[in-house]
Amino acid sequence: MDFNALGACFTTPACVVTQATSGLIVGMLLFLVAAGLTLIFGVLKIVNFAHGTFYMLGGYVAYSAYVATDSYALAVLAGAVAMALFGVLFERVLMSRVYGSNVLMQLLVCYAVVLIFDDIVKIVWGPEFRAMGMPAAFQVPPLFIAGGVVPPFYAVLIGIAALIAIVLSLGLSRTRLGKTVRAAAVNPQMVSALGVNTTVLFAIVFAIGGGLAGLAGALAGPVRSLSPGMGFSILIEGFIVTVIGGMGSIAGAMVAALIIGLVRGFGTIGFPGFTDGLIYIVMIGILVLRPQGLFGRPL
Amino acid sequence: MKRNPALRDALFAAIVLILLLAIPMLHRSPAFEDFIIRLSAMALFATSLNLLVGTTGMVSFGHGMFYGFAAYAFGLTMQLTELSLPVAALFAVALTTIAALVVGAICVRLSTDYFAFITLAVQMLFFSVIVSWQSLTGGDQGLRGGIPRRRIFGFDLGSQLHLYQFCAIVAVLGLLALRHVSMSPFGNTLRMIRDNAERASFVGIVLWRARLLAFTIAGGFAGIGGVLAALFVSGAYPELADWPNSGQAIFAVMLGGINSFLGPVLGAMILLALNDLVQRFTEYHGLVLGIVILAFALGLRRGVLDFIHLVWSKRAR
Amino acid sequence: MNVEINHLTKSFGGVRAIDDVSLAFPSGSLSAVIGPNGAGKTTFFNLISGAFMADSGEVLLDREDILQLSKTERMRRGIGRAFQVASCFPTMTVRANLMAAVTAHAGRWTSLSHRFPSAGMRERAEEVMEFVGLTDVADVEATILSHGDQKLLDIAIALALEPKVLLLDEPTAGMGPDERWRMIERVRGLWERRKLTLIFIEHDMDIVFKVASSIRVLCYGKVLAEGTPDQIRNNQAVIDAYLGAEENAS
Amino acid sequence: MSGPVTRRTLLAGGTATLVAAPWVARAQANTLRIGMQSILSGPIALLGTSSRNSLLIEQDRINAAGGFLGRQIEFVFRDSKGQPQEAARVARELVNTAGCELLVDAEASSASFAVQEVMRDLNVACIHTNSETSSLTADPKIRVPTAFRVARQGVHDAVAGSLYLADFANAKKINKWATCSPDYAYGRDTTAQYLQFFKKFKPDVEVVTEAWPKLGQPDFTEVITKLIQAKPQALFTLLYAGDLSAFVNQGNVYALFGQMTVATPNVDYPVLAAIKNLPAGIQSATRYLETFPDTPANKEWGQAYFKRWNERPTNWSWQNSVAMHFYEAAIKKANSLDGKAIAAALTGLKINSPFGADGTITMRDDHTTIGYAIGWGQTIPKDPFITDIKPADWGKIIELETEWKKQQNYS
Repeated sequence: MDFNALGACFTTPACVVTQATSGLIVGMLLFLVAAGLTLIFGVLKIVNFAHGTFYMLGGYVAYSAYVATDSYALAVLAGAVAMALFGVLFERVLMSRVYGSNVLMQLLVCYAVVLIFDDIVKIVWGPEFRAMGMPAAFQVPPLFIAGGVVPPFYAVLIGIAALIAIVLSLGLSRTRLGKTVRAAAVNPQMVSALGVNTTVLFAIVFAIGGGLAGLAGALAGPVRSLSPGMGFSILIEGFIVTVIGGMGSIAGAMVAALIIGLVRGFGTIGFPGFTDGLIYIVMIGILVLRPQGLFGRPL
Repeated sequence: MKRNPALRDALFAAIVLILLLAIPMLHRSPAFEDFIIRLSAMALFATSLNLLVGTTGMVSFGHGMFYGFAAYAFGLTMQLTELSLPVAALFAVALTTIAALVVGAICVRLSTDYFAFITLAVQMLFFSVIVSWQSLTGGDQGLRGGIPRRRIFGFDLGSQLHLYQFCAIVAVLGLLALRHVSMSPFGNTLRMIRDNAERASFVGIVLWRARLLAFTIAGGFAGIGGVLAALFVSGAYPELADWPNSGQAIFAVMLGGINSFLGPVLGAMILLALNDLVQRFTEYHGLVLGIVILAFALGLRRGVLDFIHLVWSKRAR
Repeated sequence: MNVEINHLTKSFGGVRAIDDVSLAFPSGSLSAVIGPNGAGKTTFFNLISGAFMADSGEVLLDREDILQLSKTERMRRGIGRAFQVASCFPTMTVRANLMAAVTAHAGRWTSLSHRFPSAGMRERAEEVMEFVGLTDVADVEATILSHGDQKLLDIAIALALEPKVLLLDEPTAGMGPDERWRMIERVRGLWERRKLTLIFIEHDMDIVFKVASSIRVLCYGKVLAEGTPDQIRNNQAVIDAYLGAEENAS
Repeated sequence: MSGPVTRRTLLAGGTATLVAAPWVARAQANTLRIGMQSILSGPIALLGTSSRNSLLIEQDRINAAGGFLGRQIEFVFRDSKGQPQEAARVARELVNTAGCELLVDAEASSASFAVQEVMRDLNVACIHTNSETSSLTADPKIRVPTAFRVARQGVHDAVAGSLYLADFANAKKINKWATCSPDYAYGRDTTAQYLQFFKKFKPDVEVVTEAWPKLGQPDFTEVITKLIQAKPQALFTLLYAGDLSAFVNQGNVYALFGQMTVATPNVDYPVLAAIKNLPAGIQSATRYLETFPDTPANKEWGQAYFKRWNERPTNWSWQNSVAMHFYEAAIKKANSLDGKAIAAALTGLKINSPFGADGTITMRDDHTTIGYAIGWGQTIPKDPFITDIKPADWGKIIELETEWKKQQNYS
């Protein structure tokens, strides 16, 4: 533990800006993953243990699209759309068969999917890591704000993620579909009694969740190495965010993702080598004091 | 007249044990012996988890922490002290049981999904402590230098045969003890809680106390498995306490059947054998394992032994 | 045992489900609690048995206030209950259900020392089973029992705990006319033999007026009336409440 | 009604086969099976597969030359995923179940220690090909009679690198350094060794910050910004493979490499190729280079590898190749496959090798190799990627290694 360094960091604007941006970028990408996870849980009461796979596949699809078209925008779009479709397929073909059964049965199905797709990625893209490389448009020097470093690429990523967060929350509160989704999260029987086609609704929710995870994977493509099994650590962090924020709450996911991001950003200065442990302590504390999470409804 | 079921279980255990001990006398096969050694650790691990999952209806995602905890406690005791092996093993298991009591006291008050998550979180915290506390645990690479195998009563656990015999005896006795727990009035109490917690509390059962006791017992027995695992690899590694390992136990329980006492043992057997076998033919063992798991989950919709029971009882009727 | 309730109040999110209810049930009485849907009858039971904690008031059991005690403690003092939807342990046989209840009642529920409960406990379970007439299905899993038998099992579990006060939430719910009468005869027989303070919730007025020795009427969380069957039958407020409730429903 | 019954029968049959199979299949025929275990999945699988590639080339070459003791050889490959516990299990399985008579342990350090413990109980020769952590063979308590190491060794690299970097730092007047290495045995130990020697050669050096990312960590942003905060003049990193590539890509976003000089011993060909915008002027060791040592034999080996696999070899490739050269020579000398006999033959064995600094590599009696090529130079973004290579001085390396061993109470 190094409280001196942490204290010194908090008193210098440069350090605060730099670490806060790095916390934001980690947090925002995490939010995209966790938002889908929490949405799916909210509506279907299913914990999607295969969510990391969407993230991984999104990254790989984007990689291939980028290699083929040389356009980052197209690559990101391809990653997101492909994963939205994959989400629907996953829901229809597999998950719909285990609705209402033991949560462990659902876990088993998801785990099988994780195993299968880790190997499919190995077969299609090879076991080696892949790197997309930075698109030419972003190969520019970083900005300096108050002496802190803010890379333009990350600023754009944060912007995109924030935009999506806004669209998502507006969509949920203003549109008919969004209202149905929220109603379904509170009372599924009521929604089907009102004549909403839950089959379609569930598929849509999985499409949104999968699309968001795929988008996160694609957005991260230029800076993170792609490798089979990379969805795993993201899944765990996504879980932590979902639980801290409250299962089913999009706003909670946003707040929790930012908390995790900032704990990482500043924890690396104050508690080098133990940032992971720090995050688990936060999670345990929240679960003990407020099991439903920051924004969750009590079960 | 019905025979005494307790006696019947003991008899069954004795026969299995005698068979296991007889096999190496007739034919030495290191591969078979390795398999049984690993199975003994895994079977105790999975069956103890099932005391929570199947019997009590508490889904723990963090059971591996006790498996790993015991492995480290045992390995460190052996490396740092001159205690003899059985004493060190008992000490490690006792320590693990206490750890389970403490963790349980935090966790058991939470309901279903949240219980699963908090156990996961506590396990991950424990895992990162192991990895960070390099001076004690050796960090990522585990306890270096091996676990000394001091001889006990002419028993030398460095010898594969003796290790095999030791593991077989410990596993069979451990499973018998777990069977006893599951058939005791307390076992019945746990089933009541699983079936109908509200009603259980209305017949005078203090839910959290029963759950905590179950959690502690399960942790202790997972610890016995952890000690065997540490002996097999002659060390302790963070992976023993990591969540994929907890996942393995859950899959063993699910594959074998949560409502049959021997289900998790069968599940562990299937999982180990599948892993070994598939690895031999393809490096894409995840693909094969995944497809097999899917077939189980979507085809049988329950563990193998549970499925057999179901078919059996349908036929009987 | 004598049960006395004073000024009992419970709100859910600003709605007063039980509003200043004071009632007394003398030791050894057989009383019915009636009232239109949503009157707060089940909530009333939940407050007495400790499933919910009341906001204020008193629940006196032979003059001892048990309001602060947990449901388990209250059960130990002699309050037993059966539920509107039969509540038992579905994957266990009838015998195992009762053995479990007897063992728990004997305080042996954490016992690991012996594999099977003592002969004395076994006898208790058999006795209760016989008493409610479930001996024929002793080895059947609870989940495949008929609806009526499940209700009986629920009551039998409560009886295994040797209650002094027994709360039955609609013992005849979901049964056909013949079955109802058989059930209620059993309940009455139970009361006669055990000398319990028995309180039951019931919708079927024929049953209520025939069986209960006294009746309490709840409406919107308040006591609307109490008295003998004859007094209640002729109470204008009760008649209005029931007619009003039916109008609302249709 | 026949549905469930057939399914059950099938299942029972299947289970029986599964349970019986592991000990049914022992090695058949006369083929000599050699077990190889490595990381074949995950972010650094690249190195594991490059080890396997190299061994497959060796398998063909050795079989064409008549095999070992007249028996054709066949590799049995296993993926341990780099997990110590799985590695220990796999090592036992390779010998006990798959019937392998020789082992090539191509694990990274953490798993190699686990394999080492297994070797203690089995009388089978084993060569660790990739673990660079010195204590594996240097510490007599950990050393195992039948297990050897054919790989770079941390302490050798540390001496060579520190000497080079001390000269470089003196010339450029750089004394504020930062380190960023993976948080496990290899990263921790080797960083400590580098620093120890570095400070010996350049006493005024100051380490302003240390960062320890996890192996396979997806996001290095927090680490990178931490480094930027500390404002070092130079950064020393032991990250490798996918982690190094991600680190460089994410570092580029922050223009990290404009703010500090970078030194790393771990740049392999595929990493060089995968990093799209490789910064020029990184001080780098030669992991494997076709141009170093600049001999026909080395070039030929590198190009043969490229021809067969359509990618270039890594540091792990040559190490595994050398392991097979050592086995070949030792088995011929011992005329036996017995672990102890091979061990006796290997000890002190000197072979000709394209990867030797002077054309030979020697297996020292402490079970580790010396005399392999080590050099440092600086990167350029295109072939041959590293230029101005200065070879290390083996005399100096051994002198300082001996001193270090004494300090550690190893001898």
